[in-house]
Amino acid sequence: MKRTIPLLITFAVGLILIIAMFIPHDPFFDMDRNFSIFYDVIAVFAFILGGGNLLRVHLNKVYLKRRDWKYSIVTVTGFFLMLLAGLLKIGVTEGWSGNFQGTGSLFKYLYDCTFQPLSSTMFSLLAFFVASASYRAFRAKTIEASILLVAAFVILVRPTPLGYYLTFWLPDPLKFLTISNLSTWILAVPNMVGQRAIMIGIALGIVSTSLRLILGIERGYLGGE
Amino acid sequence: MEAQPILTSPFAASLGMWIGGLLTLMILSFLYRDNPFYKFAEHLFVGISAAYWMVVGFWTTLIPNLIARLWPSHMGGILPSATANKPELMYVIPLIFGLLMLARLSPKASWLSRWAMAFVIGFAAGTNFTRYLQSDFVSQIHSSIAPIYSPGMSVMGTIGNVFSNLVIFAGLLGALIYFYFSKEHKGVFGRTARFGIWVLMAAFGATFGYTVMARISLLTGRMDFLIKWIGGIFT
Amino acid sequence: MVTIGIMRYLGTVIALLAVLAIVLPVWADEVPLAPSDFRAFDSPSDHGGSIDLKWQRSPDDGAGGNIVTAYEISRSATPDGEFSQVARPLKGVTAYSDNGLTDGTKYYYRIAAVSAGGLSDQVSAGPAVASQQWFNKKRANLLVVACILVFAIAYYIYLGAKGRDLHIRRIAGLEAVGEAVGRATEMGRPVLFIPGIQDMDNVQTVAGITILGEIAKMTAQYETRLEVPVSRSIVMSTGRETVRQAYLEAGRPDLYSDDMVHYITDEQFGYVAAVDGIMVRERPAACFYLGAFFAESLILAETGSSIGAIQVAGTAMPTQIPFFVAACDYTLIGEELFAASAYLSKDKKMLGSIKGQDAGKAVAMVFIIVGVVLVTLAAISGNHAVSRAGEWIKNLFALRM
Amino acid sequence: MADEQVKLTLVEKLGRVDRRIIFLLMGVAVLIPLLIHYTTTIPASLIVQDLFDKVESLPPGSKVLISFDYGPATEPENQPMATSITRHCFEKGLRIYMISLWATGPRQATELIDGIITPEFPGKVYGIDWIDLGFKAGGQGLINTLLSDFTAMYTTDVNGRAIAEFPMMAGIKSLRAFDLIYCVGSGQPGNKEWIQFAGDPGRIPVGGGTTAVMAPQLYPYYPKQTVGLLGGLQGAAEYEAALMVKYPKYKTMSRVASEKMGPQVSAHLVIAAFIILGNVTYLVERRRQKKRQ
Repeated sequence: MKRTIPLLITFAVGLILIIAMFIPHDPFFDMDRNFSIFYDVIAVFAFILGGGNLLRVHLNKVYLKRRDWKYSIVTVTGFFLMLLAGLLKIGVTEGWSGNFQGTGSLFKYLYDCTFQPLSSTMFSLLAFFVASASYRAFRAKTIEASILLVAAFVILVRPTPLGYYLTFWLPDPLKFLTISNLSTWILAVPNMVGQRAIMIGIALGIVSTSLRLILGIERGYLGGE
Repeated sequence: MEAQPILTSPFAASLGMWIGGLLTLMILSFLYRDNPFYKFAEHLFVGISAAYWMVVGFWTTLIPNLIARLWPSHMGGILPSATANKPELMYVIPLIFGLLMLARLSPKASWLSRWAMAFVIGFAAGTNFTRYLQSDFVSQIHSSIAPIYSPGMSVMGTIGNVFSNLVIFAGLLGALIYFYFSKEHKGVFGRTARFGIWVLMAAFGATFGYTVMARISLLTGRMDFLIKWIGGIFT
Repeated sequence: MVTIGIMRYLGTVIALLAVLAIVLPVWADEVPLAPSDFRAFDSPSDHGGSIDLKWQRSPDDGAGGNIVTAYEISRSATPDGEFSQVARPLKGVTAYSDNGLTDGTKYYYRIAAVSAGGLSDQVSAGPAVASQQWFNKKRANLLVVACILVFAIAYYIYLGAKGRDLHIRRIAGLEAVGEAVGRATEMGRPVLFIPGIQDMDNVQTVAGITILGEIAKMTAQYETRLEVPVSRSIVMSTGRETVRQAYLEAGRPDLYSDDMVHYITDEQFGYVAAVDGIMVRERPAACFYLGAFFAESLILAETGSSIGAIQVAGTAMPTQIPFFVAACDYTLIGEELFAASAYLSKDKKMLGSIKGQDAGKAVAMVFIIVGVVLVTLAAISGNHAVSRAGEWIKNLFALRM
Repeated sequence: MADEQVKLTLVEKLGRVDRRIIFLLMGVAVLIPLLIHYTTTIPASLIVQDLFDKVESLPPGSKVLISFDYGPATEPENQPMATSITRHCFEKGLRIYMISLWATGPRQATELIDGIITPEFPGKVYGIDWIDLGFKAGGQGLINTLLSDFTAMYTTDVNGRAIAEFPMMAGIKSLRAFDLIYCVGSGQPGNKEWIQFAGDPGRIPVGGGTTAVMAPQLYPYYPKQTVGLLGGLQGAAEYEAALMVKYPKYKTMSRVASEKMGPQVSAHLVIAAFIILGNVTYLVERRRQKKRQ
């Protein structure tokens, strides 16, 4: 009961979706279309678990006055502020049938002045991290590391004057070695092949893992009896 | 819009700019070290964003794809367009699975949530199987089958072209052999795999170098915002 | 206002007439000859609701008078009822799919060629009935490929189940897993595990969670603290089941607590901000990133490197592998991530499936080699038979939608 | 020995620079060019220069078709490309025909007309020097038709005026009438379709610009099937630079792409410098270690 039925469900759902790829007839076609919506709905129910867990962790911190408990108040306040603004459609002019993130709504305002800048600043940290990672990782320690270094360096200096002055003096028969031609070649040849091999490998890995799941061989996620 | 002038007023806009600007600086301060400002921004971000996605899930999935499909006639006030539809009883299934998911909240019934997880895993296996088989496996093999020599080019062009195509051909086989798990990488097999790794490394370097520009654009965007905000204070 | 409207209308008419007078002095009043061989039939290999139309071009389309500009297709539910226009394909086109129809209903079609001088005679076709098909013939080749792969993988799983000894080569990144957990134990610091930022509908996350089970067995044995922040609620649920089971199997259910696996937020960068915070405050000695990652990969790996943790990453996101390779100590590249769970579990059936993957790779390589050799020979020799053989192999892998 | 020790630690220090110093330099490298509105001049790479030279080689009165196959989402990258080619064509006395395979394209064309053509080239006459023919659906199918019969699809300009009114439309029977097709693209349909369905079958020179994301997929067409290509902001900036070298008056005019490239160039140089530093110190250290052994 605790393991057999779940394994049967996985088997049936996986098989139906694969069959639907080759049989465009109902009921398979219909199930294929509906299953992804089913999945979305289940994920929304799961939000209750996730959100509940987040609240429990932070309220616990506050209650027990653990390290950094004051910041947990910020999390909980932000959570409820956003949740109520969105669920109650505060500030939405068209009432309950209006767009919950329409212009003038509190939800959109909060999104614009907190979520958006926080998210894009976090994203922009990458500009700093690509620099520190390049400095640390691109060192010619082995042949492999040297190839990584050279490919990255050629592509990296391509848009700079340095890229131009490094190779502009090459005589005509060697012009194919200029940074700009070299970077074009690296992008079009080794880069393309590398991506292709990785994609073929990944596809096989995913097909095999999917099969293991459908056949119930890989079942760690189900827990014990 | 006229009924709610507060949030669209110039004051709200400039307040929003201040909040956004301060939060931007707080996140950037993490580059120096962890500090109370970063902790504040981080904790705020977590709370706000978790609720954001819950609200989005509620209004864009739960209401139109579950409630409105099961009880369309009751949707008048919220989703008027749905009221004319017939109820789709099939959507009792995700409702049941969704409720089973919540069985985790009770220790005794928590095993029931596995049924919902089993659906999710089956869905993952089925969709990924077909999607990757098509777009990654079959179509990549298709585009790999290309002639190494193509006639009608100049001598130099032909040499360059054949060289590139040989790199493509050998590199692909080498990299595939690198991913071959059944055999140790020794002898000819090992050398081919080594060439495969080189090609992979060149690809990694190229992707890394190529992405740098996009990342700096992001930072430029944030800096532009800060300049606009701070510049706005003084003018 | 009305006069202006009329004037403009007149102006357009005069301009049009002028065009006709200049450009088409000879053909101005001529109507084209009708298209021929007009057929209507149920669209093959589909989910119904669609009828395909085919015809031969009008003799005046691209040849003859060369005056055809388009074709006009109309449809009716009765042979002599009212026909309404459904499409106006351009000249030179000889096929059209009429969508949004009702299955089981008879439809009648008419087509005429259009020129500046007017419509040709109409040609009729039908009735045709749309229906659903039981097999998508366009994907027959895909079915063959799928069967080969499934058979190969299933065969080796079967061998594994029978107890056949299946050898798998050493995977460097995986040897490091035990080492990393060991070091965390020595230093008395926690182990951090990140199963990516995607939900359980991504097989990479499933693979990550399976590996989490193996790592949890080690942390249970060594009594090392394990911390698993996640960004999806369903991942939290499955992660907890997996870790609980691992602690049970390792004989330490007493050490397990639900708090090991905790949810943060679904938002990509909100999650990263929090994980960065956890890293600099709790200072884990070992960080594992195994699952599906996007741009956050480098933010995590660089922060992890700044606190001096041993880092093992693995993902099948081609765009993110380079960043893990650059910033982590060990990286499972693409397919290795999927092999990892089988490798670590040492389960015979799981190992068998890896052998099956290899068989699939061998098949792919054989087809690529034979295909490339054939099309190259064809390009050099210009031999028709060789060229056809090459195209045939290539078409085995063509996608027809 | 003592001397050696001090030097060694210096090299070691340079090999282990605190990441916060790197962060600081990166921040400065991006911020300063933005504050001082620094514009760089990047010498054009071959793939861009070839396209420039092609335009340069056309005699006055030649016909250039510009296809606006993008929308506001990629405007930062694409718009400067359209601006540069327009300036170049008018400097050379070429005729410009604007069309669009994207419904969002005409808006971008209007932006070009209002922002560049009207203020900078008041002497150029609509219908004689340039014309806006607007959007038509159909993608590659449209290109296919235009190749055999241009006037079947375009009977009026974007404002609905019959093309017979415009002198510059006389003699345009098919795409073959054009001396260059210049596609400013950002996806499908776009550069690839123009190459495959117009350039290749019609033997018409095709060039253009595209976003950085799309560019790697188009490199393989150069130089056989495309005259040249501007890849992303960088390609746009290179074209601006090439234009400026030939027509110095553009030194003082707005060069949008070049301005946006300022922070890019300085930040790239900082990263490159650190990579070099890391490798030099690594090699020196390794040599010393070997010596000691």
